Amino acid sequence: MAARLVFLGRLEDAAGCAEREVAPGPLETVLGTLEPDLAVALLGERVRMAHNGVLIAERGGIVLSEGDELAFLPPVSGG
Amino acid sequence: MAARLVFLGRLEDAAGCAEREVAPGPLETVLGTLEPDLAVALLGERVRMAHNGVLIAERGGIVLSEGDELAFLPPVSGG
Amino acid sequence: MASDVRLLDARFEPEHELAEFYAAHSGSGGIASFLGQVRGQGTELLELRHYAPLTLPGMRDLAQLCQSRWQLDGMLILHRTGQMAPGEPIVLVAAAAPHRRQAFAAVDYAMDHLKSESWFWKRERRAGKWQWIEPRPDDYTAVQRWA
Amino acid sequence: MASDVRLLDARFEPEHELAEFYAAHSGSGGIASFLGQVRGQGTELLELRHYAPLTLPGMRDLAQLCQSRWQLDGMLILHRTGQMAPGEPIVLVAAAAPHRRQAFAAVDYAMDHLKSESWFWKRERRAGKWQWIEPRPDDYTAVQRWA
Repeated sequence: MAARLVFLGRLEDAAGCAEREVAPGPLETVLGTLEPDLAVALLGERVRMAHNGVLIAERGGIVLSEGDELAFLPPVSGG
Repeated sequence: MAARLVFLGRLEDAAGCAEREVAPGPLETVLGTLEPDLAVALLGERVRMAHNGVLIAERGGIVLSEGDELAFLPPVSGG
Repeated sequence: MASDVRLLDARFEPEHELAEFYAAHSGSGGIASFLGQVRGQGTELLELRHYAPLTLPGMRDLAQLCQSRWQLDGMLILHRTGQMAPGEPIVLVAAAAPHRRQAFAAVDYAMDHLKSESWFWKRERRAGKWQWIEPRPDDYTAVQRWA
Repeated sequence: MASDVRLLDARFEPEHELAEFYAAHSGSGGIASFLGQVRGQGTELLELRHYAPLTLPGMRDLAQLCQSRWQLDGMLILHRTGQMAPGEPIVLVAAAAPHRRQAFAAVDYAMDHLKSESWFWKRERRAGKWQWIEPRPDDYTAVQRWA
Protein backbone atom coordinates (compact mmCIF):
# COMPACT_ATOMS: atom_id res chain seq x y z
CA MET A 1 0.00 0.00 0.00
CA ALA A 2 1.34 3.37 -1.06
CA ALA A 3 1.15 6.83 0.51
CA ARG A 4 -0.88 9.55 -1.10
CA LEU A 5 -0.19 13.20 -1.96
CA VAL A 6 -3.23 15.51 -2.27
CA PHE A 7 -3.00 18.77 -4.20
CA LEU A 8 -5.43 21.58 -3.50
CA GLY A 9 -6.22 24.72 -5.47
CA ARG A 10 -3.70 25.79 -8.07
CA LEU A 11 -1.35 22.98 -6.96
CA GLU A 12 -3.78 20.61 -8.67
CA ASP A 13 -2.96 22.34 -11.97
CA ALA A 14 0.74 22.17 -11.20
CA ALA A 15 0.45 18.43 -10.53
CA GLY A 16 -1.99 17.75 -13.35
CA CYS A 17 -4.17 15.78 -10.95
CA ALA A 18 -5.90 16.12 -7.58
CA GLU A 19 -3.89 13.35 -5.94
CA ARG A 20 -1.09 10.97 -6.62
CA GLU A 21 0.19 7.77 -5.07
CA VAL A 22 3.80 7.70 -4.06
CA ALA A 23 6.14 5.26 -2.36
CA PRO A 24 6.32 5.79 1.41
CA GLY A 25 9.42 7.41 2.89
CA PRO A 26 10.86 10.69 4.12
CA LEU A 27 9.27 13.75 2.49
CA GLU A 28 12.54 14.83 0.83
CA THR A 29 12.85 11.46 -0.86
CA VAL A 30 9.22 11.54 -1.98
CA LEU A 31 9.60 15.04 -3.43
CA GLY A 32 12.74 13.94 -5.24
CA THR A 33 10.68 11.50 -7.29
CA LEU A 34 8.36 14.29 -8.57
CA GLU A 35 8.84 16.66 -11.49
CA PRO A 36 11.21 19.41 -10.25
CA ASP A 37 8.69 22.21 -11.08
CA LEU A 38 6.02 20.49 -9.02
CA ALA A 39 8.39 19.88 -6.10
CA VAL A 40 9.31 23.58 -6.09
CA ALA A 41 5.62 24.60 -6.16
CA LEU A 42 4.81 22.26 -3.26
CA LEU A 43 7.58 23.76 -1.17
CA GLY A 44 6.35 27.34 -1.75
CA GLU A 45 6.53 29.47 1.37
CA ARG A 46 2.76 30.02 1.53
CA VAL A 47 1.89 26.34 1.04
CA ARG A 48 0.84 24.56 4.21
CA MET A 49 0.68 20.82 4.76
CA ALA A 50 -1.68 18.45 6.52
CA HIS A 51 -0.42 15.00 7.46
CA ASN A 52 -3.35 12.55 7.73
CA GLY A 53 -5.74 15.48 8.04
CA VAL A 54 -3.76 17.32 10.73
CA LEU A 55 -2.05 20.61 9.94
CA ILE A 56 1.65 20.47 10.60
CA ALA A 57 3.57 23.42 11.94
CA GLU A 58 7.08 22.22 11.12
CA ARG A 59 8.07 20.97 7.71
CA GLY A 60 11.13 19.13 8.89
CA GLY A 61 11.21 15.42 9.64
CA ILE A 62 8.03 14.31 7.85
CA VAL A 63 8.06 10.63 6.99
CA LEU A 64 5.19 9.09 5.03
CA SER A 65 4.16 5.61 6.10
CA GLU A 66 2.00 3.25 4.08
CA GLY A 67 -1.56 4.57 3.78
CA ASP A 68 -0.57 8.07 4.90
CA GLU A 69 -2.04 11.14 3.25
CA LEU A 70 -0.10 14.36 2.86
CA ALA A 71 -2.11 17.35 1.60
CA PHE A 72 -0.56 20.51 0.15
CA LEU A 73 -2.68 23.58 0.87
CA PRO A 74 -1.97 26.83 -1.00
CA PRO A 75 -3.52 30.14 0.15
CA VAL A 76 -7.27 29.80 0.43
CA SER A 77 -9.94 31.83 -1.37
CA GLY A 78 -13.36 31.00 0.00
CA GLY A 79 -16.66 32.75 0.57
CA MET B 1 -61.87 76.32 12.15
CA ALA B 2 -59.27 75.85 14.87
CA ALA B 3 -55.59 75.01 14.74
CA ARG B 4 -54.32 71.71 16.03
CA LEU B 5 -51.48 70.68 18.34
CA VAL B 6 -50.12 67.14 17.98
CA PHE B 7 -48.23 65.48 20.84
CA LEU B 8 -45.85 62.64 20.12
CA GLY B 9 -44.23 60.13 22.45
CA ARG B 10 -44.16 61.00 26.15
CA LEU B 11 -45.68 64.42 25.37
CA GLU B 12 -48.93 62.57 24.71
CA ASP B 13 -48.91 61.48 28.35
CA ALA B 14 -48.10 65.03 29.45
CA ALA B 15 -51.05 66.34 27.42
CA GLY B 16 -53.38 63.48 28.27
CA CYS B 17 -54.26 63.13 24.59
CA ALA B 18 -52.60 62.71 21.19
CA GLU B 19 -53.88 66.01 19.81
CA ARG B 20 -55.81 69.06 20.86
CA GLU B 21 -57.64 71.85 19.05
CA VAL B 22 -56.61 75.39 19.95
CA ALA B 23 -57.53 78.89 18.85
CA PRO B 24 -55.21 80.18 16.09
CA GLY B 25 -52.64 82.81 16.98
CA PRO B 26 -48.98 83.29 17.88
CA LEU B 27 -47.38 80.25 19.52
CA GLU B 28 -46.72 82.09 22.81
CA THR B 29 -50.41 82.98 23.08
CA VAL B 30 -51.45 79.43 22.28
CA LEU B 31 -49.08 77.97 24.88
CA GLY B 32 -50.42 80.47 27.44
CA THR B 33 -53.83 78.81 27.19
CA LEU B 34 -52.41 75.37 28.12
CA GLU B 35 -51.72 73.90 31.54
CA PRO B 36 -48.39 75.38 32.69
CA ASP B 37 -46.76 71.93 33.16
CA LEU B 38 -47.67 70.97 29.62
CA ALA B 39 -46.39 74.26 28.20
CA VAL B 40 -43.07 73.73 29.97
CA ALA B 41 -42.81 70.16 28.65
CA LEU B 42 -43.53 71.31 25.09
CA LEU B 43 -40.78 73.91 25.27
CA GLY B 44 -38.18 71.39 26.47
CA GLU B 45 -34.81 71.86 24.84
CA ARG B 46 -34.85 68.47 23.12
CA VAL B 47 -38.38 68.85 21.74
CA ARG B 48 -38.54 69.69 18.04
CA MET B 49 -41.54 71.10 16.16
CA ALA B 50 -43.09 70.51 12.78
CA HIS B 51 -45.41 73.16 11.37
CA ASN B 52 -47.85 71.62 8.89
CA GLY B 53 -45.58 68.61 8.55
CA VAL B 54 -42.37 70.62 8.01
CA LEU B 55 -39.65 70.64 10.66
CA ILE B 56 -38.85 74.12 11.84
CA ALA B 57 -35.35 75.20 12.76
CA GLU B 58 -36.22 78.39 14.65
CA ARG B 59 -38.80 78.47 17.41
CA GLY B 60 -39.34 82.21 17.27
CA GLY B 61 -42.17 83.85 15.33
CA ILE B 62 -44.47 80.86 14.85
CA VAL B 63 -48.08 81.91 14.22
CA LEU B 64 -50.79 79.29 13.86
CA SER B 65 -53.45 80.02 11.25
CA GLU B 66 -56.80 78.29 10.99
CA GLY B 67 -56.38 74.65 10.02
CA ASP B 68 -52.66 74.63 10.84
CA GLU B 69 -51.04 71.68 12.57
CA LEU B 70 -48.13 72.05 14.97
CA ALA B 71 -46.50 68.82 16.11
CA PHE B 72 -44.24 68.50 19.16
CA LEU B 73 -41.57 65.83 18.69
CA PRO B 74 -39.57 64.62 21.69
CA PRO B 75 -36.40 62.51 21.26
CA VAL B 76 -37.15 59.49 19.10
CA SER B 77 -36.68 55.82 19.99
CA GLY B 78 -37.28 53.65 16.94
CA GLY B 79 -36.04 50.36 15.48
CA MET C 1 -31.10 51.45 -7.84
CA ALA C 2 -34.45 50.11 -6.75
CA SER C 3 -35.30 50.75 -3.14
CA ASP C 4 -38.35 49.41 -1.34
CA VAL C 5 -39.28 51.46 1.72
CA ARG C 6 -42.47 50.75 3.62
CA LEU C 7 -44.15 51.67 6.88
CA LEU C 8 -46.41 48.78 7.93
CA ASP C 9 -49.30 48.90 10.36
CA ALA C 10 -49.85 45.14 10.44
CA ARG C 11 -47.65 42.11 11.03
CA PHE C 12 -45.32 41.18 8.18
CA GLU C 13 -43.43 38.00 7.35
CA PRO C 14 -39.72 38.84 7.17
CA GLU C 15 -38.88 35.53 5.51
CA HIS C 16 -41.27 36.26 2.64
CA GLU C 17 -40.04 39.82 2.23
CA LEU C 18 -36.45 38.65 2.18
CA ALA C 19 -37.26 35.82 -0.26
CA GLU C 20 -38.64 38.44 -2.67
CA PHE C 21 -35.61 40.64 -2.17
CA TYR C 22 -33.30 37.67 -2.83
CA ALA C 23 -35.25 36.83 -5.98
CA ALA C 24 -34.99 40.41 -7.21
CA HIS C 25 -31.23 40.54 -6.63
CA SER C 26 -29.83 37.18 -7.68
CA GLY C 27 -27.21 39.05 -9.71
CA SER C 28 -25.71 40.80 -6.68
CA GLY C 29 -22.53 39.52 -5.09
CA GLY C 30 -23.85 39.92 -1.58
CA ILE C 31 -27.02 40.62 0.37
CA ALA C 32 -26.83 41.66 4.01
CA SER C 33 -29.88 41.93 6.22
CA PHE C 34 -31.01 42.71 9.72
CA LEU C 35 -34.26 41.73 11.39
CA GLY C 36 -35.27 43.34 14.67
CA GLN C 37 -37.91 41.62 16.80
CA VAL C 38 -39.83 42.40 19.96
CA ARG C 39 -38.01 40.90 22.93
CA GLY C 40 -39.91 39.29 25.76
CA GLN C 41 -38.33 39.64 29.20
CA GLY C 42 -41.30 41.25 30.83
CA THR C 43 -42.56 43.17 27.82
CA GLU C 44 -46.22 42.27 27.18
CA LEU C 45 -46.75 44.62 24.27
CA LEU C 46 -44.63 47.08 22.34
CA GLU C 47 -46.14 50.05 20.57
CA LEU C 48 -44.47 52.19 17.95
CA ARG C 49 -46.00 55.55 17.12
CA HIS C 50 -44.95 57.67 14.20
CA TYR C 51 -45.75 61.08 12.73
CA ALA C 52 -47.06 60.47 9.24
CA PRO C 53 -45.83 63.69 7.57
CA LEU C 54 -42.25 62.94 8.57
CA THR C 55 -41.72 59.24 9.21
CA LEU C 56 -41.98 57.59 5.79
CA PRO C 57 -40.34 60.53 3.97
CA GLY C 58 -37.49 60.28 6.50
CA MET C 59 -37.11 56.55 5.80
CA ARG C 60 -37.01 57.27 2.06
CA ASP C 61 -34.32 59.88 2.60
CA LEU C 62 -32.35 57.33 4.58
CA ALA C 63 -32.51 54.80 1.73
CA GLN C 64 -31.39 57.55 -0.65
CA LEU C 65 -28.50 58.45 1.64
CA CYS C 66 -27.35 54.82 1.76
CA GLN C 67 -27.58 54.70 -2.00
CA SER C 68 -25.40 57.77 -2.39
CA ARG C 69 -22.90 56.60 0.19
CA TRP C 70 -22.36 53.02 -1.01
CA GLN C 71 -22.52 51.17 -4.28
CA LEU C 72 -25.77 49.24 -3.95
CA ASP C 73 -27.96 47.20 -6.28
CA GLY C 74 -31.03 47.55 -4.07
CA MET C 75 -32.23 48.39 -0.61
CA LEU C 76 -35.16 47.27 1.53
CA ILE C 77 -36.38 49.12 4.63
CA LEU C 78 -39.55 47.87 6.35
CA HIS C 79 -40.67 49.24 9.69
CA ARG C 80 -43.71 48.42 11.77
CA THR C 81 -45.95 50.85 13.58
CA GLY C 82 -48.70 50.03 16.07
CA GLN C 83 -48.78 47.34 18.72
CA MET C 84 -46.65 44.22 18.61
CA ALA C 85 -46.30 41.17 20.85
CA PRO C 86 -42.97 39.56 21.84
CA GLY C 87 -41.46 37.66 18.91
CA GLU C 88 -43.10 39.90 16.29
CA PRO C 89 -40.86 41.53 13.69
CA ILE C 90 -40.33 45.30 14.08
CA VAL C 91 -37.86 46.19 11.39
CA LEU C 92 -36.24 44.50 8.41
CA VAL C 93 -33.40 46.12 6.49
CA ALA C 94 -31.56 44.52 3.59
CA ALA C 95 -29.02 45.74 1.07
CA ALA C 96 -27.80 44.07 -2.12
CA ALA C 97 -24.41 45.11 -3.46
CA PRO C 98 -21.62 43.90 -5.72
CA HIS C 99 -19.30 43.77 -2.71
CA ARG C 100 -19.81 42.41 0.77
CA ARG C 101 -18.52 45.36 2.74
CA GLN C 102 -20.84 47.77 0.93
CA ALA C 103 -23.93 45.68 1.72
CA PHE C 104 -22.91 45.29 5.37
CA ALA C 105 -22.18 48.96 5.87
CA ALA C 106 -25.46 50.08 4.32
CA VAL C 107 -27.54 47.84 6.60
CA ASP C 108 -25.52 48.80 9.66
CA TYR C 109 -25.85 52.51 8.85
CA ALA C 110 -29.57 52.28 8.15
CA MET C 111 -30.21 50.45 11.43
CA ASP C 112 -28.20 52.97 13.46
CA HIS C 113 -30.17 55.80 11.89
CA LEU C 114 -33.55 54.12 12.25
CA LYS C 115 -32.80 53.67 15.94
CA SER C 116 -31.73 57.18 16.78
CA GLU C 117 -32.76 59.53 14.00
CA SER C 118 -36.04 58.32 12.55
CA TRP C 119 -39.43 59.58 13.62
CA PHE C 120 -40.60 56.75 15.84
CA TRP C 121 -41.62 56.75 19.46
CA LYS C 122 -41.71 53.50 21.33
CA ARG C 123 -43.54 52.53 24.46
CA GLU C 124 -43.99 49.19 26.13
CA ARG C 125 -46.45 47.61 28.48
CA ARG C 126 -44.94 45.81 31.46
CA ALA C 127 -47.09 44.42 34.26
CA GLY C 128 -50.07 46.18 32.74
CA LYS C 129 -48.42 49.61 32.64
CA TRP C 130 -47.44 51.52 29.53
CA GLN C 131 -44.14 53.38 29.60
CA TRP C 132 -42.38 55.43 26.92
CA ILE C 133 -38.88 54.26 26.06
CA GLU C 134 -36.19 56.90 25.99
CA PRO C 135 -33.39 56.49 23.45
CA ARG C 136 -30.38 54.72 24.93
CA PRO C 137 -27.04 56.53 25.13
CA ASP C 138 -25.39 53.80 23.05
CA ASP C 139 -27.86 54.45 20.22
CA TYR C 140 -26.29 57.89 19.91
CA THR C 141 -22.79 56.45 20.18
CA ALA C 142 -23.65 54.04 17.38
CA VAL C 143 -24.88 56.72 15.02
CA GLN C 144 -21.89 58.96 15.72
CA ARG C 145 -19.57 56.33 14.27
CA TRP C 146 -20.73 57.47 10.84
CA ALA C 147 -20.17 61.20 11.30
CA MET D 1 -26.17 28.20 22.00
CA ALA D 2 -27.31 26.15 19.03
CA SER D 3 -25.17 26.48 15.98
CA ASP D 4 -25.95 24.98 12.59
CA VAL D 5 -22.85 24.54 10.42
CA ARG D 6 -23.04 22.72 7.11
CA LEU D 7 -20.95 22.13 4.03
CA LEU D 8 -23.29 21.60 1.08
CA ASP D 9 -22.49 19.94 -2.23
CA ALA D 10 -25.78 20.84 -3.91
CA ARG D 11 -27.76 24.03 -4.40
CA PHE D 12 -29.57 25.34 -1.33
CA GLU D 13 -32.41 27.81 -0.89
CA PRO D 14 -31.19 30.64 1.34
CA GLU D 15 -34.72 31.95 1.91
CA HIS D 16 -35.83 28.59 3.29
CA GLU D 17 -32.77 28.24 5.49
CA LEU D 18 -33.25 31.75 6.84
CA ALA D 19 -36.98 31.17 7.39
CA GLU D 20 -36.10 28.19 9.58
CA PHE D 21 -33.49 30.19 11.44
CA TYR D 22 -35.99 33.01 12.02
CA ALA D 23 -38.56 30.50 13.28
CA ALA D 24 -36.02 29.01 15.69
CA HIS D 25 -35.04 32.41 17.07
CA SER D 26 -38.21 34.44 17.38
CA GLY D 27 -37.17 35.32 20.94
CA SER D 28 -33.97 37.05 19.85
CA GLY D 29 -33.82 40.82 19.65
CA GLY D 30 -31.97 40.80 16.35
CA ILE D 31 -30.92 38.51 13.53
CA ALA D 32 -28.24 39.60 11.09
CA SER D 33 -27.42 37.67 7.95
CA PHE D 34 -25.26 37.68 4.89
CA LEU D 35 -25.81 35.83 1.63
CA GLY D 36 -23.00 35.57 -0.90
CA GLN D 37 -23.89 34.67 -4.48
CA VAL D 38 -21.98 33.89 -7.66
CA ARG D 39 -21.58 37.06 -9.69
CA GLY D 40 -21.95 37.02 -13.46
CA GLN D 41 -19.74 39.48 -15.32
CA GLY D 42 -18.03 36.93 -17.50
CA THR D 43 -18.02 34.08 -14.99
CA GLU D 44 -19.66 31.03 -16.55
CA LEU D 45 -19.12 28.69 -13.64
CA LEU D 46 -17.58 28.94 -10.22
CA GLU D 47 -16.10 25.94 -8.46
CA LEU D 48 -15.25 25.65 -4.80
CA ARG D 49 -12.99 22.86 -3.68
CA HIS D 50 -12.39 21.94 -0.08
CA TYR D 51 -10.28 19.51 1.94
CA ALA D 52 -12.67 17.34 3.88
CA PRO D 53 -10.49 16.64 6.95
CA LEU D 54 -10.11 20.37 7.62
CA THR D 55 -12.93 22.39 6.06
CA LEU D 56 -16.03 21.50 8.05
CA PRO D 57 -14.10 21.21 11.36
CA GLY D 58 -12.68 24.68 10.63
CA MET D 59 -16.17 26.07 10.04
CA ARG D 60 -17.33 24.56 13.32
CA ASP D 61 -14.39 26.12 15.12
CA LEU D 62 -15.32 29.46 13.57
CA ALA D 63 -18.89 29.20 14.88
CA GLN D 64 -17.49 28.33 18.29
CA LEU D 65 -15.16 31.32 18.19
CA CYS D 66 -18.07 33.65 17.35
CA GLN D 67 -20.03 32.15 20.21
CA SER D 68 -17.23 32.79 22.68
CA ARG D 69 -16.60 36.30 21.40
CA TRP D 70 -20.18 37.60 21.34
CA GLN D 71 -23.37 36.94 23.21
CA LEU D 72 -25.37 34.94 20.68
CA ASP D 73 -28.59 32.94 20.74
CA GLY D 74 -27.72 30.99 17.63
CA MET D 75 -25.51 30.89 14.59
CA LEU D 76 -25.91 29.52 11.06
CA ILE D 77 -23.01 28.92 8.66
CA LEU D 78 -23.75 27.26 5.33
CA HIS D 79 -21.15 27.00 2.58
CA ARG D 80 -21.34 25.41 -0.82
CA THR D 81 -18.73 23.29 -2.49
CA GLY D 82 -18.69 22.11 -6.10
CA GLN D 83 -19.75 23.95 -9.23
CA MET D 84 -22.16 26.88 -9.22
CA ALA D 85 -23.66 29.06 -11.93
CA PRO D 86 -24.03 32.86 -11.68
CA GLY D 87 -26.84 33.79 -9.29
CA GLU D 88 -26.43 30.64 -7.19
CA PRO D 89 -25.90 31.04 -3.45
CA ILE D 90 -22.38 30.29 -2.17
CA VAL D 91 -22.52 31.14 1.49
CA LEU D 92 -25.16 32.06 4.05
CA VAL D 93 -24.24 33.24 7.53
CA ALA D 94 -26.73 34.36 10.16
CA ALA D 95 -26.49 35.21 13.85
CA ALA D 96 -29.27 35.71 16.39
CA ALA D 97 -28.50 37.78 19.47
CA PRO D 98 -30.18 39.80 22.19
CA HIS D 99 -28.49 42.92 20.83
CA ARG D 100 -28.08 44.21 17.32
CA ARG D 101 -24.37 45.00 17.41
CA GLN D 102 -23.54 41.48 18.61
CA ALA D 103 -25.44 39.86 15.76
CA PHE D 104 -23.86 42.18 13.19
CA ALA D 105 -20.33 41.69 14.47
CA ALA D 106 -20.62 37.89 14.52
CA VAL D 107 -21.79 37.73 10.89
CA ASP D 108 -19.17 40.22 9.77
CA TYR D 109 -16.42 38.32 11.59
CA ALA D 110 -17.55 34.94 10.26
CA MET D 111 -17.64 36.23 6.68
CA ASP D 112 -14.17 37.78 6.94
CA HIS D 113 -12.79 34.51 8.26
CA LEU D 114 -14.61 32.32 5.74
CA LYS D 115 -13.11 34.47 2.99
CA SER D 116 -9.51 34.46 4.07
CA GLU D 117 -8.95 31.72 6.63
CA SER D 118 -11.23 28.82 5.78
CA TRP D 119 -10.16 25.82 3.74
CA PHE D 120 -11.72 26.61 0.40
CA TRP D 121 -10.14 27.05 -2.99
CA LYS D 122 -12.07 28.79 -5.70
CA ARG D 123 -11.69 28.70 -9.44
CA GLU D 124 -13.85 30.10 -12.18
CA ARG D 125 -14.48 29.37 -15.81
CA ARG D 126 -14.37 32.40 -18.10
CA ALA D 127 -14.57 32.05 -21.88
CA GLY D 128 -14.27 28.29 -21.45
CA LYS D 129 -11.08 28.48 -19.37
CA TRP D 130 -10.76 27.52 -15.72
CA GLN D 131 -8.59 29.72 -13.53
CA TRP D 132 -7.81 29.57 -9.80
CA ILE D 133 -8.71 32.68 -7.84
CA GLU D 134 -6.04 34.04 -5.55
CA PRO D 135 -7.20 35.66 -2.31
CA ARG D 136 -7.55 39.44 -2.65
CA PRO D 137 -5.33 41.71 -0.56
CA ASP D 138 -8.42 43.38 0.94
CA ASP D 139 -9.62 39.99 2.23
CA TYR D 140 -6.53 40.00 4.46
CA THR D 141 -7.08 43.62 5.41
CA ALA D 142 -10.65 42.76 6.39
CA VAL D 143 -9.66 39.88 8.63
CA GLN D 144 -6.92 41.89 10.32
CA ARG D 145 -9.52 44.32 11.68
CA TRP D 146 -10.38 41.66 14.26
CA ALA D 147 -6.85 40.97 15.47
